[in-house]
Amino acid sequence: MVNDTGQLYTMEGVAAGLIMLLTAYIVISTTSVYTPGDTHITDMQLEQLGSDVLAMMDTPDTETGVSDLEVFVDHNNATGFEATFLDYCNATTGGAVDSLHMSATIYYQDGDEVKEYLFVPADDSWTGRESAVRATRWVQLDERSRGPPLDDRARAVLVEVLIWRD
Amino acid sequence: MEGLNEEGQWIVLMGLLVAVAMFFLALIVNQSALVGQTTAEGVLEFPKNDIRDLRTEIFDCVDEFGDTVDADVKKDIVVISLERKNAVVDFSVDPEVEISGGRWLHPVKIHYNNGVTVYDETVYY
Amino acid sequence: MRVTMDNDRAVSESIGFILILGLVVGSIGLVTLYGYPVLLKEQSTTDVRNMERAMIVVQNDLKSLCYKNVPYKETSLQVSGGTLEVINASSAAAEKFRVSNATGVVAEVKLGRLEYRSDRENYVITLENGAVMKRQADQTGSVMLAEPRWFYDPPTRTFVVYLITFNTTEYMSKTGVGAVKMSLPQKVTLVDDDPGTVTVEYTGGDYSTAWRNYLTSPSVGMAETDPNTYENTTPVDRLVVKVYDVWVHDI
Amino acid sequence: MNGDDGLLSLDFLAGFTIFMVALVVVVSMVPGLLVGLQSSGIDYDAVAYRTGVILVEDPGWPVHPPWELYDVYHKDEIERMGLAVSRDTPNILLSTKIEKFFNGSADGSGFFDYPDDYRRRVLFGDYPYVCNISMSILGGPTYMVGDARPQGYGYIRRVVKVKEPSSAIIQDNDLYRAAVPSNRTQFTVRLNCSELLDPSISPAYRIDPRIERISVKIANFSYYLNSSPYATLKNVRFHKNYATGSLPFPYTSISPEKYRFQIDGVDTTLTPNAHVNSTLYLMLQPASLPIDPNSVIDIVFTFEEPAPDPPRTTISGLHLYDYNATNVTRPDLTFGVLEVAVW
Repeated sequence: MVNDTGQLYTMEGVAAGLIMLLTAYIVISTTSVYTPGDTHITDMQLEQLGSDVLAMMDTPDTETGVSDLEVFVDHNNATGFEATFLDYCNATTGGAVDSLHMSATIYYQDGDEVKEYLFVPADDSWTGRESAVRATRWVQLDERSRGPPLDDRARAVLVEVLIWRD
Repeated sequence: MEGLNEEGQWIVLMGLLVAVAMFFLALIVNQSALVGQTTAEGVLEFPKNDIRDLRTEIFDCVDEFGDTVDADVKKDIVVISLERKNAVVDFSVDPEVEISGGRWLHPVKIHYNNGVTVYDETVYY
Repeated sequence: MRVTMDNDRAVSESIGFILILGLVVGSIGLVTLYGYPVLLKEQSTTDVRNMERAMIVVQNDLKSLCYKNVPYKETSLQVSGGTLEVINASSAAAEKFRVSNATGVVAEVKLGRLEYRSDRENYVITLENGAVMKRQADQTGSVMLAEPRWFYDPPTRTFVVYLITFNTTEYMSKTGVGAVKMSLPQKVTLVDDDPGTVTVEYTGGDYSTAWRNYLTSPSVGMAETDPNTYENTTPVDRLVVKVYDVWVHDI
Repeated sequence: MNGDDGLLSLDFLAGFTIFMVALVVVVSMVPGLLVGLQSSGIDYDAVAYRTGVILVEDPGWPVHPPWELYDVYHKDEIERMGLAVSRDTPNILLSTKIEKFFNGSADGSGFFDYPDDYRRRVLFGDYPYVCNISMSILGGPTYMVGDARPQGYGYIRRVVKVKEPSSAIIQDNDLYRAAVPSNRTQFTVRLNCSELLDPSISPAYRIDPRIERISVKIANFSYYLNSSPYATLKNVRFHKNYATGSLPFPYTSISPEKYRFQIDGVDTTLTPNAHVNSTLYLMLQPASLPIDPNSVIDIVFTFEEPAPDPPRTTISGLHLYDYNATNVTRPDLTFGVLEVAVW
């Protein structure tokens, strides 16, 4: 008599446990909530940073000065451009250096066609499968003897920078 | 007997209760699975930086050419915008007019449309 | 109540046990009979809605590739309650857009698409030419959930058409967790400065209703002249057709 | 019956334990079920982005007078703290706004109270967000306000340029040496506001005494001494629109919130009647003088020797505080980076 009741208590515990586990299994197997990881947040942050950096490179330090960006593009100074860009976009307030990489291309118009030339090539960290973003900036070049590919006329060119994190 | 009736029951009943609660929870979770467009997508979609950049570039043009903007440069901007930025851009610079304060400025009309955002502005520069 | 009588005990025990067992078995039965089907139905609806959402995320990636010139994009998503597959632009099942001006055909492109078919509900969700659309299998109707970016710009009278094709090297389909990996190796821009009447023709069928509603909407502003053939109602000074060849590496 | 009780409780314990173990397992599974609904991480990033935009692209509110000039008694009138020089110059920040903004602490020792003032004026929203905002200027100071960052927070980084105030340094300039020195001589520094506030000059490079410090330094005063080790500075006065009477000002007391005046590196009032050997330095805080866009402000240094003494200085003349680079030094915009973390 006493033994019987005892067993029943245990069985009830087992029954209750089984019911709950079964329900949990059914519930979990049927509710598949999977929101695709919001990669767009990092894209947004990088894009904003890239636009900021280009805008700041395009801001002359003095009222009468010429912006760094314009000088780099006008004189085809790719190393200067790359160094300044990476300096600006990798700087943090804590002193640590971020690990962003870039490549840059310049688009210009030549006889009704939009042509491009690689301004700053990508470094070794580029595999083609990075989650990259693009930031762009217009540069107004004055008329000046410049040599190919941009000829002498005054022109507007578009600098496009591809940014990715290592 | 009171042992069974008054104590054994509620273990099973509790199990049942938890199970039913989970069922309802599952229904609710299923209902609320869909979330709206995120802020990041909204920010990415809106071409704020593009429009600002375009304005700066047009002002640079006005600085350089005044109201007779070089046709080639204007074509540069229009064609490259369409090719690389997928935006239809148009702008015109009129001769200087006097505005309040005795300053003479160029009315600059800017039109931008990328299929999602249409931006029109007449700015005195 | 303190019970001291012995025979009470036996009676109460079996009745109590039967009662509890009955209650438990009964509720399990009820839940299985009514609750479980509701949950399943709810779940397949959720699967479809999740997939709508996932397709819109993939569409965002496509936007980055095409409109923002990003070379490569990848998004992980879960395909449940159905199958996701890529229909190659070169396959017979691919639908087709033909854009013509007054003198002839400007571009004729087989599109290809990314398609999700639900097992339980008869829904089909498709990403085709930059639009996310939904229809019920074996029915003619369809709706557009997210629009592509075709537009007519009134001040400059410019009409911009985007044609996006999906290409793969092999047949791909997926159930479960996967990553949609896409890249954009090339694009072509065709500009016509005096197109005259612009005609857009859609052939292939399944989504003709969705495309009709979109093309005749105010943002595009075309009119249907023949079945699935549309003409612009406002004069077009410049027709811009951009053709993007998107490669799907994996799903 | 009594023996029963003991046995029963042991079995009951076994049953109950199984129930509890099952419950714990089930409960631990449920949060995994709800994880898909959690989207606060996205929200934090959005708030960080918005805060970044307010700080970097907005000059704040009110604009006239700018919020950074409000004193502690009018702090409640500040509605929004933005650091941009003007609405038209996004990403170009004003150094005085930066100094004021980062003058905040949790213990009440700063101008702003963290986190309340920051929640109400930059973070916004009903949820009590916690933040860490930091900024560093190239070759300059690093500022920070807020708590230490925990694991997982919303983040944005903005790249900016910082505008520093201008200054006039007068050094060894022959123009200001009178051929015939006299016992009483005056040297004037003139700010012509209609010229300074010319709208054709971008706010990013403008000299605006209403929002920025003005400083005048006579670096090597001995150059103007008339064969004497010192000269006597009677006073410094401010005149508006060529009026003979001077503007009301605390000339006889040291008040750092209005101005700073040093003779040979020692702080003093504007009525010193003291000897000058090597340097004079005057710094006027923004908006300490009643300036409107058309006023002309003269800063007049009067040197006077007592009657029997010979003239001790040759300094005299008019120095224009204007956009001429030889008259006024305008520092280059400096690169800076601003980070916002919100959780």
